Amino acid sequence: MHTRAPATPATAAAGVALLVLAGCAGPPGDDDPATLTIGTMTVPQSLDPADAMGSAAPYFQAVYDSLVRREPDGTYAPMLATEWSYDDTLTELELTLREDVAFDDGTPFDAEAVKANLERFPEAGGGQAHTLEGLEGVEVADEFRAVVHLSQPNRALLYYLSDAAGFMANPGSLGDGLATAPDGTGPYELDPGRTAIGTTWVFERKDEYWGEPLPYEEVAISAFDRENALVNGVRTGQINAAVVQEADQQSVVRSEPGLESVPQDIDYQGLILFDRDGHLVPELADRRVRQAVNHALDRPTMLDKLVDGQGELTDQVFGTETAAYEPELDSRYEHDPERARELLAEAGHPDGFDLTLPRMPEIVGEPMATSISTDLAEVGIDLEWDELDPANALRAVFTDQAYPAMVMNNAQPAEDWVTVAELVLPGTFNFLGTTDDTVGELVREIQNAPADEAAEPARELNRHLVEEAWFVPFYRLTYQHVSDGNVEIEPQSGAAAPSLYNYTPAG
Amino acid sequence: MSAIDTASRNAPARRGAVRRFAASPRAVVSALVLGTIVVLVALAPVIAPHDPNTADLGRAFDPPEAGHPLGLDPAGRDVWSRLLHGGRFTLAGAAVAVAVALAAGVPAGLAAGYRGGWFDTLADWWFNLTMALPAMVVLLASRAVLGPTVWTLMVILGLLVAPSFFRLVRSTVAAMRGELYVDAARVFGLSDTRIMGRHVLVVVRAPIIIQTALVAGMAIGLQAGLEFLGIGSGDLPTWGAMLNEAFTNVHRDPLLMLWPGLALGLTSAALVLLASALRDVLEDRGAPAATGRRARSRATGGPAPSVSAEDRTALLSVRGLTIAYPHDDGSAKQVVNGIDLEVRRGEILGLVGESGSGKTQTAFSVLGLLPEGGRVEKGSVTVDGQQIVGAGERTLRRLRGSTVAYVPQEPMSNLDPAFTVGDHLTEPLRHKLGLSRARARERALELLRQVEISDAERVLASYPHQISGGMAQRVLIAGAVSCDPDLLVADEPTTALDVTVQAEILALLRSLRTERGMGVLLVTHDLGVVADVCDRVAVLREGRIVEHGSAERVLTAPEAPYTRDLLDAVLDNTPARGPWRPREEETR
Amino acid sequence: MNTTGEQRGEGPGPDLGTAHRPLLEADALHVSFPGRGRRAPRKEVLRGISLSVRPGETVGLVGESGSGKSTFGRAVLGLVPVASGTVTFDGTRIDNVSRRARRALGRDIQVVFQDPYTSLNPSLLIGDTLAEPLIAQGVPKERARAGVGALLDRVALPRDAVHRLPREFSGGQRQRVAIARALAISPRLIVCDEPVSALDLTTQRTVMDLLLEIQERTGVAYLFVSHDLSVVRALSHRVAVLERGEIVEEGDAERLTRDPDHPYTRRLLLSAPVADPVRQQERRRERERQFDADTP
Amino acid sequence: MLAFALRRAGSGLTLVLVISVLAHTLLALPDPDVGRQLLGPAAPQELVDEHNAALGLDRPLAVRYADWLAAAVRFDLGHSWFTNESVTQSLANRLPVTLSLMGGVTLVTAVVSFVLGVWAGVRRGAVDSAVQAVGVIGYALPSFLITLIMVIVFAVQLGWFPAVGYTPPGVSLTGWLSTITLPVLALSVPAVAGVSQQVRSSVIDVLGRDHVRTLRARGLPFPRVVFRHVLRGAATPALTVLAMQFVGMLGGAVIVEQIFGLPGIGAMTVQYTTRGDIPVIMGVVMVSVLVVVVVNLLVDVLVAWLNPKARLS
Repeated sequence: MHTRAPATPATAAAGVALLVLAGCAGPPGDDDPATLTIGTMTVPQSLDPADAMGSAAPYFQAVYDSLVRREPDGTYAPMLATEWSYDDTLTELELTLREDVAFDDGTPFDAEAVKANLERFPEAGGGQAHTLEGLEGVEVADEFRAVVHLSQPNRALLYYLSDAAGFMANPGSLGDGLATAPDGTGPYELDPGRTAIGTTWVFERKDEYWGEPLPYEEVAISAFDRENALVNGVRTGQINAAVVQEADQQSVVRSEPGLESVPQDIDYQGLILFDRDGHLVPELADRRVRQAVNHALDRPTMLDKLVDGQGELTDQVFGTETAAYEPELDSRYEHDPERARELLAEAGHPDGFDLTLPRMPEIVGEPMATSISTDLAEVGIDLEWDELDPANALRAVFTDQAYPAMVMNNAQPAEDWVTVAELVLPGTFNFLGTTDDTVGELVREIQNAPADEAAEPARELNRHLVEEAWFVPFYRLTYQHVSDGNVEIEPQSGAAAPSLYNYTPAG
Repeated sequence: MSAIDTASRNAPARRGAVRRFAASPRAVVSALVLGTIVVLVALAPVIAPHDPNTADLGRAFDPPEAGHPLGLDPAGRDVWSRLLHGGRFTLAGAAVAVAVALAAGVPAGLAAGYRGGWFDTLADWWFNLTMALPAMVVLLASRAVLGPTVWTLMVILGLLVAPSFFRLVRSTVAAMRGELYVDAARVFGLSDTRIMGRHVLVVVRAPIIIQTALVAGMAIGLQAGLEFLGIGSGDLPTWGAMLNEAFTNVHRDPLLMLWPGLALGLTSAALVLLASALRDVLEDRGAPAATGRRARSRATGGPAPSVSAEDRTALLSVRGLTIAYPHDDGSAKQVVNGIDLEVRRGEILGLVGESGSGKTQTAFSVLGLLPEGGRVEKGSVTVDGQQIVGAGERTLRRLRGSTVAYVPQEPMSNLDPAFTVGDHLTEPLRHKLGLSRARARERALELLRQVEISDAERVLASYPHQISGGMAQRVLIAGAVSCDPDLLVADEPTTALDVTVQAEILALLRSLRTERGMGVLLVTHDLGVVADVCDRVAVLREGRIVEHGSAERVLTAPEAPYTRDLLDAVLDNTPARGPWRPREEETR
Repeated sequence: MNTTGEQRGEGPGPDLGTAHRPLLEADALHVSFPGRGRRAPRKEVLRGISLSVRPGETVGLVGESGSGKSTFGRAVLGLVPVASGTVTFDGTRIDNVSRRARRALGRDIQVVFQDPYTSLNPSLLIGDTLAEPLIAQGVPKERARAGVGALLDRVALPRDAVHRLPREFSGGQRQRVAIARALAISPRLIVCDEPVSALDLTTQRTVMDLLLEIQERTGVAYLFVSHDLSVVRALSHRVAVLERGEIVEEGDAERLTRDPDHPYTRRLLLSAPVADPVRQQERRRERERQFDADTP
Repeated sequence: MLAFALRRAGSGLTLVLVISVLAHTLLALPDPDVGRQLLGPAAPQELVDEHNAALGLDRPLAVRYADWLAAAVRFDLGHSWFTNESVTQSLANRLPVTLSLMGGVTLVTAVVSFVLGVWAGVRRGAVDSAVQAVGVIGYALPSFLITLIMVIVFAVQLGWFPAVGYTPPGVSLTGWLSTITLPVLALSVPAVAGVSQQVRSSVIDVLGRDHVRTLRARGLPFPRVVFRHVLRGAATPALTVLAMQFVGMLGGAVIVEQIFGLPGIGAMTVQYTTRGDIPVIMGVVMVSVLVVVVVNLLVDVLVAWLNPKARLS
């Protein structure tokens, strides 16, 4: 017949809704005490150790073990390696390995595995490959003893072996699908059925683990695009733990009664002056000009207003846990526009100069940009910001080297040499290769000194860098490790993301 | 001639668009708000107390105070000044989006709608493509190519919303391409471009203005959304950027969100209100003075007139009926003015008049179905002894179909195009008479045969657009008599039909009257029709009955001068024009 | 002498011959429309119509809906494409000519449509509507505007109508505007497509009188398309009856309506009721007698 | 009818193809330095170049597109340059989330808009004004503000719904409902504002048509006439607007999915596009275009079904 029921689009829409039945796994139960759900804004490029980054450590720590374990306070403890020792030249590190560890397929973890992993790491082209620069090879001394040969001393080698470079994957799987099917000796294994790469990773406890099992049967890591959503998730108990960086979200977290939060000073924020030799901006070659910039900024107000006072003022790039740290250097450059103008005048630029800096809105918000340009204008420096897309910013700054300086957030690991390697040695953040005799000498001294004698030259270097005003640090930022009250979090020295081992059930 | 009736009813509302605009509170308020915002923003450099970019970080988040009426923002800038200056970029951005959308959509829509053909196909395809593009990806990618400024984003946005203008203009123009005045313009020798400029643009102007207001509002909202996603204006202080900045500090200073939020909300609300007010003003769709609800309650609320014994004997009895359409200003236009009518069983009464005489209104009032805004002011209408005026919907529903039925003028528009003839016929049968599906179908076939449709089975399965006008009128008559009514109200039932079909329909009415003893109220302007079928006739002029009597008497010996005028105008006896002769001698 | 010819001052001088030559001549005209649906065959609307209109003559074209009578008018106006056959105006082929040539024809051929509500642009002032044909033919704007007043006089509308919109006028008044518009540039032929069908009886009469009067005065020829034989009869010198795209009968109005040859003409004639109950009853009987056999 | 649907599907396919070319070109234009972004500032330039070469970025655009297309027709959309996820897999994971959202919004919008629109169109008067006011407010408030307010009130303060996350219906139907309720409501507000106005004006338009009066004159109850006939007549323009809202929703989903931490298609748009993760974005573009094409097709078929006359063309 031709009679039809009255049609509304509602019926059609219902059809569409019902189509949606298949689906991926979401984050597992939130209030289940056996499950730890970590919220994060960091997504790993892959789960292949070659692509590992410190900020994504928990993802890797779930499925891989590192050779050396870095304790929350930054000291090193045995993990897959039970003992280690340097030779006198500091170019040979002998590692003694555990003998009771095997990969899932039965392959034993041994010196061959260490050799395979370590020798692959610098070659595999990951973002941290440079940390094993100077690796000449790994010698298999016997089944469970490996000797790492370096071309020159690397004072941070142990740090790196507790970090990205230290994750040991099954040598049989290297280069073969580790990205999405990790194969390590870690306490958990990835549950591919409930994992949706890019949003949720679910790790299940392994039945057999060589070490002390971690307290959670299941660990889920959920990635977020916005800290606001992340914090809301913690507030409603769907996320057990997270790191909160934005000032406003921190104040939410602090004021919310049910939440536990642990503050930690981690990154420092500041200008890195790349062009200390004056290639782009000749004025910057003069130390007095760089000092003037340091004096020009009103750091206390910036700290108070831009990050709601959540941080500590500093004028040095070394972290508080490093040997190089000198408390009095934190107040070397007072806010003193008068002095800044004098210094500029002494340097022959009484009328100031022009400066163009890159601005990535995620790091330099409008208020910061305005306040810095206002402060610099005060002393005659005319600052312009170029707004850069994140996709192109790194190329513009590091490949094209188009800017004399840049505002960055940098981690402050407890290991002095990490800071030296990244900020002082020619390369990464010193791509224009600035140096001077003092720096060269001190670096050599630190590199070759026995462990207990490296502190003094490091402090010396720190003082020299502050005096030469290589950098314009603003403050160390305080982050809040927040939990919904069911988890206790122990911050990890020098890293924003606590190690996976640092989470325990509360109470 | 209901079209003309409607037109003349609307005729008193002869007011210019400007005056209608001024009379609409919605329009005035929204225009005022918008105007104030635009003026404030345009004067920003003059009235803003501070430079929008001068920052004093130390005073960031300071509350309102003298000199800083809305306080200071997270960078220590004056919020009020930023709001004023920011409005410039926000509104200018929206203007850019609208301008681009207009420039891209309107000419293409004009050309596609007017010329059709390959250009239409191509343009339509292209704009469909634009609409299918994921806007966010396009915006992001273009931003990466062209740089992070609000202008780029708004240009791209304009291109993305251009299809809405294109479609609007194209469909409006395509619809008017068939209009006679466009044909006329072509006959006069107007070129296509001039036709577009003169006729087409004038017609699409109103919808474009409305759409412009909506798109402007949307662009402003979208700007804010993009800022929220971190893809914004660069360093320009747009309202969206301010809102987003306030959002990132909402816990520290919630009040900061209020001002840009208010500015955005007010502007968007004013734009959408203006659009809807403009629609009413420009498209002349203003609600009638009395809205339906009030009109209905008035029509049903009054005390029902009593029914006299005399009224009970007649099938239809109209006494002193006055129908009026109230105006905005409280006065009312009376379209029917105290008329009396009577139809007995088996009798056909012709109600004759010219357009605007009120004959169709009378017919509607018999059905209790006056158009919106109209109401019975005085008098009574009884059908089979039941009072129609003031009767409740339930009573009317019972009477309609089974006691009084209706045959409309224009057969096509009176059938629901979405339903088959069968649906139209069986629905009342099943609903009113409670017949089963099969019985109703049988009865429907029977009815179609009764109205002399030979291939009833096929017609039953047809949709209205698949049958001819004459056929449709037969279907409507079949539907009207399906529940065996006593009175048939036929409103110009043959006017839209060819004369040969008209003769058949009239014959059908006549036989229904004879066979079923039905009474018919036949509304018509055609005296020939009256002569053909009516027993009695009432002549209506400007809402009053000027003459009433047997058809034969009124048509052969009219008493009222107006009836005589009407009869004089009939061409039946006008001599045919003589043969043509060349007219060389008639030099002027 | 041909008044319109003299107005233009064209040609070598008055020539008795030109007056007898048909002004408009259609020969074996075919028009077809694409069928509904993709592969549907084209629908033939006109199947070989031959018809002529002489200067100053009114030719009525009668038929029912779907007979093709309006299509013929539109084909003459160039609003629908001609499939085959020719249309000649004043000796020149005008079927399927270029847009430019067609525009020039606006000077000679004009139109009045049926529906006075849709044939005037509702958004244009009457004055602009009336000036349009003048402007289209290249008359300067000021001159065009000045001529509008006289046009309104000719159709007996008040001069202040210039500044008003169509919706402020009744149907009959609008049709006067449409006629005035058609007259604006003194055409030689006006195609009238049911110009009085939508009007009230009394209005219809006055508009018809106006059309007659104008013809008397200017010698314009009408192609008068209508479904109403009584209207056609009163206005036309000659009448052609159209059925399904073909002319079934043609002849002088008087003869054709008094003594039609073709049964279709007869049926049309008898189907139209007359306003006299007695006579109408007779006609009805007559119709029933003649046509009951072939009633569907 | 089938031929009609097939023809529309064919033109939809062409559309998809052309858009894929456009999108591929547009995305490649900014030429984001993927290697540098991936490896960070510390990586030496050779490594970056090597990495870019490994991704095929050193080859001509046309070749890259051809490769992409050749794989795409086998439903292999490649792997993300930044997270290594299989694009096909990732879309398969995320599409249900976004479709849940959009399906829900469509349902809510259709139901609420039709109820409000019919109510306003039939009753007019105060009801009409109220419904129009709702439309203005829904339209005027930036949608992300509505969303943020909803999260704070209904999730954080009242705790009625989870603030973030998504539970697939396969895992828990109630969980699914509770995770999508707020996002659906948030997205529905502007959609209802638009569609209800259209329903209202179409209802008023259809109510004024002759056949409605004739149906009432047959003695059919007014509600029956409204629901059987008026609604059907008013549905066509309303459906068109609803379809347009649906397309616009893909944009709205970007914001809402971010705020609710929903792992849908929208949430990935901004980040992956700004990074220049062409394989993923191509996948997103293709999926959203396909969704649009399918929705338009559905609407065309629905309109044809509602309106027998439209079946002819």
